[in-house]
Amino acid sequence: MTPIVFPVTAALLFAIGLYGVLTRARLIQRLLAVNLMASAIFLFLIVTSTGGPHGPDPVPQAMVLTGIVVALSTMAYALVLIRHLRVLTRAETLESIVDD
Amino acid sequence: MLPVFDTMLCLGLLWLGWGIVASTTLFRGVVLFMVFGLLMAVTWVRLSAPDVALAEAVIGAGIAGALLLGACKAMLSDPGTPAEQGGPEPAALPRLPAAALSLLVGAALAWLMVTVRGGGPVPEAVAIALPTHFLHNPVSVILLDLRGYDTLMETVVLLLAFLGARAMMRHSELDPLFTPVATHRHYTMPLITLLTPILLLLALHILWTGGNAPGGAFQAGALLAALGVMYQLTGHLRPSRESGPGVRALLVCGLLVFSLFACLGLTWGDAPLTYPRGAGYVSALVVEIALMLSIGTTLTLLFAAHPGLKPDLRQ
Amino acid sequence: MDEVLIGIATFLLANLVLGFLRLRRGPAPADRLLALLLFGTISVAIVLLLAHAQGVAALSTVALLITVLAAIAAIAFTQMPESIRGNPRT
Amino acid sequence: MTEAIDGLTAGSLTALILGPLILALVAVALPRRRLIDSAVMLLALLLLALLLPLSRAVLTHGPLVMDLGGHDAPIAIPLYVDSLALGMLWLLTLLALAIHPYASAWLQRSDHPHADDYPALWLVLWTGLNSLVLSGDLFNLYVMLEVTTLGAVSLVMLGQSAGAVSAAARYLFFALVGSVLFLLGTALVYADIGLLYMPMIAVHADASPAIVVALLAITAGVAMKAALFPLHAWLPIAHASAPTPASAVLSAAVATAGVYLLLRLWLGPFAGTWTITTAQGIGVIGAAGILYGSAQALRQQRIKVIVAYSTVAQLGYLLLLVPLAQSPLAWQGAVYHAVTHGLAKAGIFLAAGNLILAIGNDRLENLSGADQFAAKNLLVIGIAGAAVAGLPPTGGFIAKWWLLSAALGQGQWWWVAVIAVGSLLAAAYVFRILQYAMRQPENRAEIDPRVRDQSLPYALLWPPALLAALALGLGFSGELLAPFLQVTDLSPALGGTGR
Amino acid sequence: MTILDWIALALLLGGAGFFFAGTIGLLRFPDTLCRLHAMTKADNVGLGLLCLGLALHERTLSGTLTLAFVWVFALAASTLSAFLIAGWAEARSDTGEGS
Repeated sequence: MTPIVFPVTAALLFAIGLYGVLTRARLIQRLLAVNLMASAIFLFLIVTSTGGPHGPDPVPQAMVLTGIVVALSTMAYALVLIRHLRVLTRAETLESIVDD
Repeated sequence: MLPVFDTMLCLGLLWLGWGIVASTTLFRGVVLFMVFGLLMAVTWVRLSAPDVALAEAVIGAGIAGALLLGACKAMLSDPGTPAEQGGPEPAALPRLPAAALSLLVGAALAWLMVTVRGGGPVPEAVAIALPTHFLHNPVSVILLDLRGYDTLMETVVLLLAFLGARAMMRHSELDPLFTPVATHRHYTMPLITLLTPILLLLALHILWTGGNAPGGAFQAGALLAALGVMYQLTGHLRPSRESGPGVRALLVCGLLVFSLFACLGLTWGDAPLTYPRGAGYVSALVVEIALMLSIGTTLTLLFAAHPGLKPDLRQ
Repeated sequence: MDEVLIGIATFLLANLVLGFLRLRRGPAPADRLLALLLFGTISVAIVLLLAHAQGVAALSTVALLITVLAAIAAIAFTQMPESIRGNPRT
Repeated sequence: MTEAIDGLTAGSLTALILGPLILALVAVALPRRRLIDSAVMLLALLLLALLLPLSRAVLTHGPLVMDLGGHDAPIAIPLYVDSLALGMLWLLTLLALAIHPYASAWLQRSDHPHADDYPALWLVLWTGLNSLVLSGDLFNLYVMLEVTTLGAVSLVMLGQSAGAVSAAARYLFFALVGSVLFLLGTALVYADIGLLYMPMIAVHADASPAIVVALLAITAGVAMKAALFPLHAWLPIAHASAPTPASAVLSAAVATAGVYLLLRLWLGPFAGTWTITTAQGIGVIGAAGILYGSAQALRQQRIKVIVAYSTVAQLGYLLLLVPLAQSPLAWQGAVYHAVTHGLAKAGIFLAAGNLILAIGNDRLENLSGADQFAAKNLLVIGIAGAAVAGLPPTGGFIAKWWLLSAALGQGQWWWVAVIAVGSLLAAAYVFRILQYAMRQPENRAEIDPRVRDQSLPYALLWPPALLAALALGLGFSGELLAPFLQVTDLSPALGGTGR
Repeated sequence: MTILDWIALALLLGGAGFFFAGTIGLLRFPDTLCRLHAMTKADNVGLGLLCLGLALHERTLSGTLTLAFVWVFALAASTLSAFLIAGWAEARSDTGEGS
């Protein structure tokens, strides 16, 4: 039903996000990379919800909506934590405060 | 024509994804992430997931972007540690092994995601349960009834994010994210007057039709929060260190109503979260209204990065 | 007619992807934001076209939301500090 | 819904989850500390009372499943209680009973600026832990993991210092990646077999590629959150820099819940995917964690860091259940270990917190003479430490004895060596603390006379004593409790382990 | 195809043309303010024509209203945004010349 290009994109986006998490030290960018990974999974879930013998399956859509709320909450929380850390240590990466 | 569209869409997503991860400056990464949100909304529309598209439109285009731009601003207004000034970003992990690992994971996942079997007991059971349900929007059936517990707990995550953030804000000298320029008020005022009724109406519309058409408490609440964010950006609401009883009541009312409703399930059913027979639609609506108010308040306060807000009505 | 709508949507998407070049080049932060705004409008157009092609009215609401919230990014952007330009870490 | 669920059971399960949540909402809306503190105590006592009939019901009917919302499997979200979950619930409720009053007194005494934030955060975390333990739905577990993560990170962050906040950030980023991996696993399972209902996944899951990768992703994700041995990097510093009551919650409840979740998933829905080699591999990881954590604990100079490394080590014992899962004795031992270790570890942290209040920091060399002015707290550390090390007559001894017997019974003698060495090392690091405390101080005048035991409020003294007494008392009730510890219908599914 | 269809098609194609012009302007014009000028003009007219074209096919009142609202808000938002960005860029002489 759904073209094969969407699940492949989901997998590649996940890989790109993983690369970002592993290589970016700057916390905000690492956060963006984590969100990219989450979006990739959301894309995969929605792709699996289309088609099927019983019509569109609403369960993955509901899961994605829940996931979006959770991802937004954790992102907002993480941004405050990053700013708090910045005020305390003036650092924006964990690597630069390892040695204190 | 559709395959061309799909391919272009996917290439765009991948290009943006790479740009977000590889961008050398914070601001560029954030702007790319906002564009990524827009393109994701288009993708959800293309894949016929209107509920998700609505949520992504409000979050991607509105709240997440403003949050990230704010954090970006906070980072820029501080010169950073001596080691970071001017110097390159310290490396987390060497690039080569990370790239090899990611490629491997990507290839394996691509193969898996294309070959998964699909179907199964849940889709079948849901397809049978949907037609007789008192709500007509399939996604709302899942979110409010079949998996209502998830929705309850996702709201707990949102509240907890605020409680944790509030603990940090209370005793840290975090400046308000945005200090509106006074001269701009002149220009933003008409926009606010225009947008306030429209956004309120839209939020109510999305909530009201949520039972039977795409939309629901979260989308409506996020829309209210977008309005709150706009009020803060234009200086009509200012962060405050104290939260009044009204704000606190709004914060908890959604979860309180939902959890009390969940307990009541024990009286008219065998398990918590059961809907009363015959009054399902009304109960769902009451829960949704309360959730919308709480979600809107919590997201607005999370953006403010302060425990409370106070109106500023100077012209 | 649906095929035509999707064709036009594809053309607009091509415009959007073309616009990525400006996003990449900048050079000023304002340029990137301009590109973002253009993408917002193009996305709205694409969503409207797809909504009509698929015949799902609710999808038009998505377009409405994107439009209504477009100003947030611009207002937030104009409060960025001076140092956003010429700072290697921007 | 099974016949075994009567009104009382349904009410108890609801109260376990919604009780702390509603109280948390009240705490947010009406921040009156006194009121909330007494309400928490009442709630903990009420839940303890409700756990008694619930344990009885589990003993008589076997594992209970309650489907929420009046729907049936597979679309409902189930709550699932067996002996493993029951052990965790008892542990969490007892911890709530002991730690909350301590925390409230501790925050007040140290004039902590976050005293107003703590109760609501702890109550939401408690909700999250109870739901995590009870949940029988894969996606719901993802949401609950986020609740516990945000709650736990916030508690670390309450430590305030730059070190605490950077430890919190490190923890958060580990956990964020962990959640994404867990979500990936969940999505793969749903896409492959269309199920999230865990008791049914156990029946439907085969060793298809998607399921195996899902298991790997979920394992990696939870292991990052639970700080299992090779992924433990964030734990010692986070647990050591959190405020003392929070350290106790993190080590005794949050970390244990993470490993509990892994066991629940491995031996439940994914039981069919195990082979002898992979099960032994998990055991080896556990053993490595035991040895590494204990060795690190022996080298540290700060009490809280020692205790935190000890947590890394003791969690390893729980993993030994995987290779030994066919023996009921191993189940008994694992549940007993989780409970005893949790109680004893919390007791040590709280008593250590009292020492820190007395001497101002937690460096070992400053402990000299503590036997003079903090004898009660040292006694608590001694008893609870003996329970952690597994010395008789404590509950830790019974737990390790059962694990040993299970290993011997299945001819897997190599785990016997690991358990024995781990216990010896644990005894060594506990006695190292006591040894420092019994040294004569070089300069007696340095010790502030105001900080003697007597000057500490009662609320700071009884919780660690209660926890240590419970850990000790469990040593005498092994036979009595044994029948409660074996109720699980997952062990038959473990035929796979023997292949 | 009725005559209405042809008119709608012409409007849609015209709209797409304006979008294209806007994109080219964004890519080719020499500095930020010129690009701003090209972009806002083009995409608002483009969106307007597109909405008009789609409205011709709309059967329901609410659908037509939605289209009208989309265009009106796009105009309002882009006017304000363009003004603010131009002010920001000018105040910092951040006109991104070249490239």
